[in-house]
Amino acid sequence: MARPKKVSLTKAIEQIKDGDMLTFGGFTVWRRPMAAIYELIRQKKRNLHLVEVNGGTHDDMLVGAGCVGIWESSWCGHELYGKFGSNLARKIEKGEILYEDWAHIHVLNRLTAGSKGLPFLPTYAAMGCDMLNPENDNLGKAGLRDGSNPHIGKHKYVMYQEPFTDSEIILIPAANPDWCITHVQMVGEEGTVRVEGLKFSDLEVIKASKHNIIIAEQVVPEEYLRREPTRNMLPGYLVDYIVELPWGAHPTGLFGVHEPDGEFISNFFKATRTQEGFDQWAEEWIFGVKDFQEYLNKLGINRLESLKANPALGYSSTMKRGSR
Amino acid sequence: MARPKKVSLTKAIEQIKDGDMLTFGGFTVWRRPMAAIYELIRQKKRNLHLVEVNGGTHDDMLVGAGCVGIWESSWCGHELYGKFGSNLARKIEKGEILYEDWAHIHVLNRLTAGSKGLPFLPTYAAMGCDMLNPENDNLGKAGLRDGSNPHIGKHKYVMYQEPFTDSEIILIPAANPDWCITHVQMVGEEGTVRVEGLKFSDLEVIKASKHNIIIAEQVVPEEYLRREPTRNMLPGYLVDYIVELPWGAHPTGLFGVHEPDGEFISNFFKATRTQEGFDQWAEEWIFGVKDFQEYLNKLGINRLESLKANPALGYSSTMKRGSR
Amino acid sequence: MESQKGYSKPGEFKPLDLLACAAAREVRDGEIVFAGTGLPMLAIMVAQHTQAPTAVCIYESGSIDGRPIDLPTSVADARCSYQASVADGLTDVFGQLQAGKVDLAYLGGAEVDRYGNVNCTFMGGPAGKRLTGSGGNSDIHSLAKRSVLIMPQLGQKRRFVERVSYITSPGWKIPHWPSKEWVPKQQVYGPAFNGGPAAVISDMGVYRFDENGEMYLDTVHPGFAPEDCRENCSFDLNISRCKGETLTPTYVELDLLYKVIDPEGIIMK
Amino acid sequence: MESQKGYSKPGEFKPLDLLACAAAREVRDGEIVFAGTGLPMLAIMVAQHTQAPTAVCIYESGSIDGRPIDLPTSVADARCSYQASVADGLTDVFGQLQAGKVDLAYLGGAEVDRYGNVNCTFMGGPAGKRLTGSGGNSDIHSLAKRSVLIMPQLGQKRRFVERVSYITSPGWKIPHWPSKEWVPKQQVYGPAFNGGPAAVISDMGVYRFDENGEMYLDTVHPGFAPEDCRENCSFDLNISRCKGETLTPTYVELDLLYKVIDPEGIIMK
Repeated sequence: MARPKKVSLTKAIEQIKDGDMLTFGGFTVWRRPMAAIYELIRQKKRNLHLVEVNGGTHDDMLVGAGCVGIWESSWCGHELYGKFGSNLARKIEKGEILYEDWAHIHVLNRLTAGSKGLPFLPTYAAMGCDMLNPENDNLGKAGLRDGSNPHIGKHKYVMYQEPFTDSEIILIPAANPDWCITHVQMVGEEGTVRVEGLKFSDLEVIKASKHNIIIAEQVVPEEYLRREPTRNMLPGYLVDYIVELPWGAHPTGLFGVHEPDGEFISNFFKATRTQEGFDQWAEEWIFGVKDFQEYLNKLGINRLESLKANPALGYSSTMKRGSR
Repeated sequence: MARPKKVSLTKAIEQIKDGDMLTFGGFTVWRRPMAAIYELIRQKKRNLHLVEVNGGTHDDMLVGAGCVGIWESSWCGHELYGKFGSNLARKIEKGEILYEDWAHIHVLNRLTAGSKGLPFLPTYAAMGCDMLNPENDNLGKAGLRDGSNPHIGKHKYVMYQEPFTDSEIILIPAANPDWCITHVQMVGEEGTVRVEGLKFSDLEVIKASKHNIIIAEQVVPEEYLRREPTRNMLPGYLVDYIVELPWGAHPTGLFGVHEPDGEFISNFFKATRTQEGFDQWAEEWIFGVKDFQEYLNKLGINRLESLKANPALGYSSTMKRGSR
Repeated sequence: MESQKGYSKPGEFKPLDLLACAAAREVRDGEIVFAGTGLPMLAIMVAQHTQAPTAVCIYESGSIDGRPIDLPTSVADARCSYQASVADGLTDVFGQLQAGKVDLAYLGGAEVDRYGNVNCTFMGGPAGKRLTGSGGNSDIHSLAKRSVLIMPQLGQKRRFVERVSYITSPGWKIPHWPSKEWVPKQQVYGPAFNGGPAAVISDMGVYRFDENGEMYLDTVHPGFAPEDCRENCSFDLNISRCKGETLTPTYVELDLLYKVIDPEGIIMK
Repeated sequence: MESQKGYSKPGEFKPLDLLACAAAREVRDGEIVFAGTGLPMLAIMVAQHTQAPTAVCIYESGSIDGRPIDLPTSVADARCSYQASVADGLTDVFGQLQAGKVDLAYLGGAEVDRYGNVNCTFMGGPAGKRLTGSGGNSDIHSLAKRSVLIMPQLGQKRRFVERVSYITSPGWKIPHWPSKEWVPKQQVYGPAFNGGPAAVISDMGVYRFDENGEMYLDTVHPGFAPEDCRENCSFDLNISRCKGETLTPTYVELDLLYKVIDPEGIIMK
């Protein structure tokens, strides 16, 4: 195993090829690697295959920019900042993207199985629901279950009469993405990763992936993290590339560091009601800036400062949130 | 859900019935609920069915005292303090106990499946090995796979030709013990459990069990543990009984608190070479003392003090360990 | 206190207030509750402040039994984890769900049908209008002992339908794949069956499910007649079992909603 | 330094020293190594101090890449977790093992056979003398890319047998249940096949496995002839491929063993 390489964001994202299968750490609008999303769009990646426990602003952005060929997940939206992923909805409605709907446990099973070297994991979730309706096996209907794509298996799922309690149970096939990109609070010089706050499904999606890019708010001395190994999530040998990039999760939130930028996401959602709206938005916020540093500069210190978490609470105690 | 009850060790152990299926937190000679083991023996429990990720001094003690009817695990020994579990070995050799041998992953699968409400989990571990030899299905050979015992399933395991990659894989049935007893460093007044150091397979074995007894070095204010919820292992609603009992893991070790008492375990191992030897040992250390407090008193403050961990290291820096 | 028993009068509360309070009353003390973003959060918090002080709230992001001092705006909000018992992740909480540990779940949806099947994926089926997709909705409806659906209804009868156009989450009767035969949920789930939809709470009434798993009107909100509920429904709703009016929010509950739980006016604007 | 290249001479080292150093030399730099209690711990630590500074050690209790400053006496010893990268539990590390992340494993056993099958459950089969059982031995042998078995041999030919009396851990040829037909490991494990036994290191020699998965003598320890190895073996050991003597411990390695890694004399008494 080679120690992880510390590289620029541009360099890290250059490793990802058109057609690769990707997943991301985080949950809905929390701890998403947004700087990497912008860079994927800037580098005009095409035909990406997303397999996500759940999507969020990041998924919808990649879809809007035309980077995604296949979307597989349980959800895409912006929490209270936008009702659903408009870009994804539009492309699904127009038949411009391939997709598979799953329940949360299904995708979690896919990636957990992948993380453990297993071909499948069982679950009882969502039996009798339409994501398991054979008519909704969209990749199958598109003729993609013929073995030509290593990321698309023979079966969306298999119903199994298990021999122990004679119950019917669903077997969900493993997924092993080519890449997982995860934003975290801290990474050590040798790659030990620490996540503060909820871990969501990071452990599973990272371990399932063949290559990992960790984008950290801060690179810290390895020894510091190793004083408390029970608080760390991953050893360095599971990490390929380390990128140090403060605020790299904006506009999503980062526990203990900053809130999601609700206004920013809300404006994004409003813009995405049409493709033209998204294109204009992308022109301003992605293509109109040279890199993530210029993006931060455009946001300005005062906007970012207003999102900062109160260290005693883990979230902002000053941000205005409601009508009162 | 009722909040966990704080009770005496005697009261907690009285809830366990003859014939119940039991498992324990910890690993080999670390963080085992030894005070509970002594009390189980003192209360003369009979025909217990142990299902253990791995055994250790505690398993061998229960077996020696005649408490165990069925032993299912991957291992029984005392690490460097004793080559194997002599009581268990003797009873197996004499045919005085029923047992099933498993690999580590097998038993881990059994309890992980149980913890997730699944009937089985798959693995590739130990294919072609003798614990999977149909001739070594000891519970089956004893006629116990007839459905009369709710803890003994129809099949020890099932070989399955899975439909995704056409590999042969082993399906291991779930186990849901009646009780899990776990020793931990801290529990909150409302039952939030914190384990310092390695968690081993505690999370899985505890969640798989219908009832849980948590024995804690210290009961602490709930609010203290809730300041850092990412460091906690379990919410209180999974706990039935809380017992506060410092040193309750002796002679096994407790991370950050005390070392295993190697000399004590080694003497136990030597005593167990014969049943008479064990009986004498038990007379002195279990039946010869009224309760765990009297046991600690018999050990004496200086012996216990010598095992104490250095807080900077998590283990003793003064204990003599080797020949130099 | 005397004031705790005081129910507010029509005009003293908004439809949203009644929705939140009616939902809150579904919780029994000591229950393990799985809640989603928005109104469900308010409902479990009201319940914890009133009849269910030891109820525990789990969020699907992984936080368990948080004691937020500020209202969270998503299930992964740092506010959910404040003074939580455990803050881990999805494998933990969905595992507990599947193991039957969850007594009650609060969820939303875009469409519900006679049998409590829920749609939050496509209005009008896969050729129709795309929504968010399942999220945890399907898992939670599949595996919780009781689930409560919170949905707007007034003037939106297309949300209460004979048969949802896409089953995101299972109700009491569902198709058995691959045969498509409609059978009771218990038949499909077998030994994994834990329960199903217990109530649908709208801005017009509280609905429950009968012995056949069919929805009926249980109580009607003040200001509406049972017939109004039926008219705001696309199927032939059973209103014969309606036992009267839904209890209005108490003054204590209103105080909790506006002054204690959501003083910032995030949802209770 | 010149002294680092200096190999000790017979009489300057004990059999245990050679065993530890020969084992240590199996590690390649950067490898992920799964080690058990005792000699395997010494071996991986010697390797990390010499040719494999970036090798990572995993213990089955859950500690990953610890940097112990005092020799652990069990895989769950608090010393294993000192300055570790991660200290979690069995689900983590056995999951990584099954996912093919482990390059090399060090294990012990009571009995080994021609094909590298290992027994640590029963000497003489289920009617014989009971030992500890598998522990992680079976999982690790099943799923690591290479495994190295460390075993005493001199005067104990019953430990090197034609066929172990109980297969705790799989070698290169194993039975296919339920048919009992003996087939190559790869055939049983299919797509999950990662590798198998790479070497057996005893107090007499270093053994490896040929194209047919059969054990042969690779190097003989100084002081023994290849024929001695064969005589301390219950089966007809192939000694025709022996390429010479096992390299003795270097002075640097001896220094490491006695002064740096085990100065307390726990194993290196």
